Amino acid sequence: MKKLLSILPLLVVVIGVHLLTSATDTMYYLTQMTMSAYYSLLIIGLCVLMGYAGQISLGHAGFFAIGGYLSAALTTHSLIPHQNTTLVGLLDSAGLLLSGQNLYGEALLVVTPWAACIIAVLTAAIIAVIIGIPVLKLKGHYLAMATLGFGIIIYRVALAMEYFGEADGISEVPPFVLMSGLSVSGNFSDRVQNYYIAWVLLLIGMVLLLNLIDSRVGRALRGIHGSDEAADAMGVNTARFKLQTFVLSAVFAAVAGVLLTHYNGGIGPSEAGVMKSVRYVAIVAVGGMAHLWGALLMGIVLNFLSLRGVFGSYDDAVFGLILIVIMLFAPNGILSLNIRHRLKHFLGRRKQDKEGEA
Amino acid sequence: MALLEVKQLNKRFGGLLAVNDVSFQVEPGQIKAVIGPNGAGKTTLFNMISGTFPATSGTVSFKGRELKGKKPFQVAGLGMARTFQNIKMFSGMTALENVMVGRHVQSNSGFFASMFRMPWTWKEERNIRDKSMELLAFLEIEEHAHTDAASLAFGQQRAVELARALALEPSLLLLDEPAAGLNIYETAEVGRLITKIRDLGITVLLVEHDMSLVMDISDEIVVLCFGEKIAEDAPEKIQQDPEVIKIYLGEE
Amino acid sequence: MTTELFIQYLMAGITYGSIYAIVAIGFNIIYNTTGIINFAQGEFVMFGGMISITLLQFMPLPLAILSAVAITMLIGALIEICFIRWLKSPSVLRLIIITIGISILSREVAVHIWGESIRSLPYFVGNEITSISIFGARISPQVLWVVAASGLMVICLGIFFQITSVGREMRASASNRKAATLCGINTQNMVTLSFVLSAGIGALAGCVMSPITYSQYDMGTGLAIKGFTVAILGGLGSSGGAVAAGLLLGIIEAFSVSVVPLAFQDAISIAILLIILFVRPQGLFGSKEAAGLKEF
Amino acid sequence: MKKFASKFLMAVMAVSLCAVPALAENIKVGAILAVTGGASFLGGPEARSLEMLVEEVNSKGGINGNKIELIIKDSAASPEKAISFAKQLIEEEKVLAIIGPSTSGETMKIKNICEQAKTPLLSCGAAEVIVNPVASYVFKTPQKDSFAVKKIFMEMNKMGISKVAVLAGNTGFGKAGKGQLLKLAPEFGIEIVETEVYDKKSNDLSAVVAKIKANKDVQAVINWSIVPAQAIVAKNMRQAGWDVPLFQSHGFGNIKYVEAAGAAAEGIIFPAGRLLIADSLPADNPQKELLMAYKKNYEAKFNEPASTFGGHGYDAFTILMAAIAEGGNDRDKVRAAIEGLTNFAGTGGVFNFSAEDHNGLGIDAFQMMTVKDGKFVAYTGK
Repeated sequence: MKKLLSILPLLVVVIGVHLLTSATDTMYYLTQMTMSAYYSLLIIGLCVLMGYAGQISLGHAGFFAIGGYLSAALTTHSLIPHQNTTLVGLLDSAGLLLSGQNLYGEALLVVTPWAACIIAVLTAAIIAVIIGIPVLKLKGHYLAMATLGFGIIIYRVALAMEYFGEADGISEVPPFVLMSGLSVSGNFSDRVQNYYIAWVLLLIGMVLLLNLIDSRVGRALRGIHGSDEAADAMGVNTARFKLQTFVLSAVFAAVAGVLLTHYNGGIGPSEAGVMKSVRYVAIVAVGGMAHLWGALLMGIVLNFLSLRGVFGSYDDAVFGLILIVIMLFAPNGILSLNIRHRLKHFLGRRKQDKEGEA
Repeated sequence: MALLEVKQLNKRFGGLLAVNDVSFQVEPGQIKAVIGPNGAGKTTLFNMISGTFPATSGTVSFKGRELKGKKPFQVAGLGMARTFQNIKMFSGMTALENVMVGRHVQSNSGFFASMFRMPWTWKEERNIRDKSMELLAFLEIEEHAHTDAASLAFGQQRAVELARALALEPSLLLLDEPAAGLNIYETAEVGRLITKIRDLGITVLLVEHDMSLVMDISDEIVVLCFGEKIAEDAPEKIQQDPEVIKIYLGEE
Repeated sequence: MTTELFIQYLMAGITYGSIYAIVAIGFNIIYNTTGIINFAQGEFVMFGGMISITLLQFMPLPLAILSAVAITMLIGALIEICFIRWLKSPSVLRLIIITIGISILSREVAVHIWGESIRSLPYFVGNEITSISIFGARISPQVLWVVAASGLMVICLGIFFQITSVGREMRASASNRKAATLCGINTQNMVTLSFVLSAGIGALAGCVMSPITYSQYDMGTGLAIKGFTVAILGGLGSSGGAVAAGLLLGIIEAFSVSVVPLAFQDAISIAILLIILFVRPQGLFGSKEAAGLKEF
Repeated sequence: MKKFASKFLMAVMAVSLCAVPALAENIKVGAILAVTGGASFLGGPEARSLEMLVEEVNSKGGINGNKIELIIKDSAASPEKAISFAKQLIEEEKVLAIIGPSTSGETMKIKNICEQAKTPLLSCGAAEVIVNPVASYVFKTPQKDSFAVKKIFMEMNKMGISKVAVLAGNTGFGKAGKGQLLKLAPEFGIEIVETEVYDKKSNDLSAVVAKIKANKDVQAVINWSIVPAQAIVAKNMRQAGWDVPLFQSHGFGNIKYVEAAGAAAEGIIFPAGRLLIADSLPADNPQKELLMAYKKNYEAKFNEPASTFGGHGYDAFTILMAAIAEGGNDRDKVRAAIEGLTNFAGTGGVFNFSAEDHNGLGIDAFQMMTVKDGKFVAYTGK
């Protein structure tokens, strides 16, 4: 209950932003706010993996891409040429197929978004299990490199396969109708509802993760991070918990990938790129690793600025610089700098100086 | 029946025989100590009992069950808790949270139940908290419950670590050099706490270097030297054992 | 497969392999003295190539290469002094992230200095179409330069580490930093020196390969990943292993072209890396005992 | 330093929150180009061409007295950024039209957005799907791949080549070209006996060259890519002592690649716009004057050779300016004006737009060229 209360102010802020933008006629900010919210969903998941379970992942864009690409491919590529295969027949009789027309009047037969979404997220989870079992036995550089390698493989596969559109990616991905009257799409008219869909989802994700870290499981995870060996001696099945966290964060990434892809109406290989994974790690690091609120805040702020093109041609450079500066001077995150405290301290000293003079 | 039975245990590291054919038993309700000079194989023995690494040959049975192939977390689940020579606190967590991790095997809410705060987890969570506070009180450090564990004094960290191990509600508590790094006052204090724990009915097996502590509190002592057991008896007998005096006490 | 084709593949493999091996050796030098994997290793190669190309406008080729190597060494030293030296017992995670950050920044600096276009040094001997025939297969003479340069580097490094006192001090700091400090070795300087050496090796590689592969601001990342794969394959820290593994990976890649589509080539070499990490983290040629002492 | 870090972040936030001051009575034009990232060899010259042209137009007093305000956004070839920027430009900056993106993948992602918002889009992407099927607000300036392919095949028919190997880079350009090659080959009686796709960052292709060389049927090689690796293909082929004709795509239209390939570039045959051979065009060619001017100005200003890629940006901009001169600051009128443009000379060819053809270039936009003594010259057959 207390956790729910702590999320309330955020809900107020979310509504506040909407009202403010609508009052000042700057509703267009909501577009990037929505996109940032989806990226932040991935980031808070990664934060639990990195900050609480202590496992670095340089391949999380891979999971995002698995979610996004699969959902896009299933809901976009027409199955009409394969209409007579048993698999398609089976899907059809299960009511998972949707026939319709594209913008130019061609007949289409595609998988329904809900089914595609579930397939995509499940696939990401299964791949996370398969990859996670061996990868999470590694530590340090080896873990970093293995996850990076996984990310590169996903990127290469997306880039090499006709089914995933090679370099062009997949375009004209249809909206994801959650229920009648509520759909994830980039249409200008759906902007407000999409803003709320994204943020409510992010808030739910946040509540779930806050619950998690303040529970038996969360304490065990933090224990693993603190001392692997001691946690083991306390009866914590460290391998299983690491794996479960890895899968959980992969699911968060895949869900974000699915929804952002439907919101954007497409996905390209850049979403699977190494720089994306590095960027997510950078944001978690800036937020303070084991700091969900920090990760959320930085996820929103930095993605928002980047998506608005504030950094111009220095986008990657900014993230590189952030990584170095934070890791050199504030390895516990930007919030650990405790600006307010320092400011108070600083002002207090000034006051004292003045009094001293007097 | 003995609570713990170690039978003909061997451990070989490359060409070195670290533990050579060691056998002994721990009876319920005892405080039993394993002593020996540095490099005698005490910690190796301990790590084999708790499952950190496998024995080259020989068996360890706990409550009549053989522990072969069991991982440390599984051994812990069976009711054997341990502490570490160089205290391994969970940094970034408070003393209370450290102890709460110890309740892990006594609770069972999983990922989903925890994330969705299922109603049945509420009671469990309250239980964990109450029981952990109780233990901190039992070990007389409840005033530090909400302090970051890593910032406590060394002696206090020992107490937290003991509380954390007790939180498992073990039938056997393994203590790896509980007096390491403590001054004589703190050592005496830890000795008192260990007897207090024994009085709860928990069997204690400890490895120790500090003779004063061992002689004070143990019911029985096993002496190791170069991986071999050379004596096993009550403290007063061990003190008079000429061989022990020669190879162990004589050295000091 | 005809002999001619076989040799042709083999030579292609040796070309890639030598390049990978040099990058891997660069990783190893730093890893050995510090336990750090320098994710910015590929950028040293890039700097070497780019700087020598720029300098070529003002001086003859050998001088340009030498100066480029020297300048890159200086960059290596600066990186260590600015970003690594003063950290007090940093965690592995922190070092990984810092070196990744350095790699990104170096790339951005390069793109803003040299732009996005490709450049290259001229062929040391002959030109783009000169080739020599070996058993019916034809290769560019530059390939021999690459192979010779990597061979020479391995030999020189061997001599350096075995015979010179500085080399021995570096090895001492690598095997036990504390003990080395007690023996009066300035281990901090040894770390700086390892960055300098590895930057120099990277830069030299960047120069000799430039005529074949061209130089571009973003060439580093791909090379770093391949180089790391090779370093792991050969057993982290072992120069001989790096050469053997480099050639092996290069040859596998070259021959894989005949069976799998080229587009999957990189995915395959990364998959090899993952498999090695899972089943034999000490590398193909590393010993398990020694690996037990390292942190995986 | 810690203080510096926090100050830095605060400054960044402050910058982002300050609205860009709007200038009155200007016509805003947006551009989304891959100035950095994997496609920067396209976006870089395009962006520079646009900057140069805007300066030129404004120094002459703008279009009908209205100055042009150009907002260039660097998408780094990421579709998600292109999407975000497209929405931002359309709604927030309320631009009249958008030039770009540089790649086909990005263009396809924002095609529907521009269509929905009724904002003209002048893409610099190569793929034909951009304008086929036609979306009423979406145009593109680079020549169609299919014409380049046909041009090559026609040349091959003349030379009596019937069995070829195809190499392509793994970019959108390579992908689209490979598709057209495979599709159109039967029409010309040409058989493609080998196909390989290489990575855009490839740095040595000798193994794959050895592989296709081993196939004795191959009479010629067609390489379709836009990345530096196309120079490597040429080198590796010649080093292998293989002298079958090498055809390249119009992606070869950058003298830097010729320089990179050096002696190996000699004799490469490829179709391209006439920008590359501007000086040798007959004086009555409608493109001659503007090509010479563009080349001279660009090279003087940026100290690098002009390429056909920059030309795509040039064409998009000049087409848009011509449409603005006619339609003013009105999206619909501008759209209609573009559709009505005929006989409009650009760097890529002479554009003839219509409701059905949103590219406007015919097959004659291409001229077969070759490399001789390190320079592009018109190819006249053997």
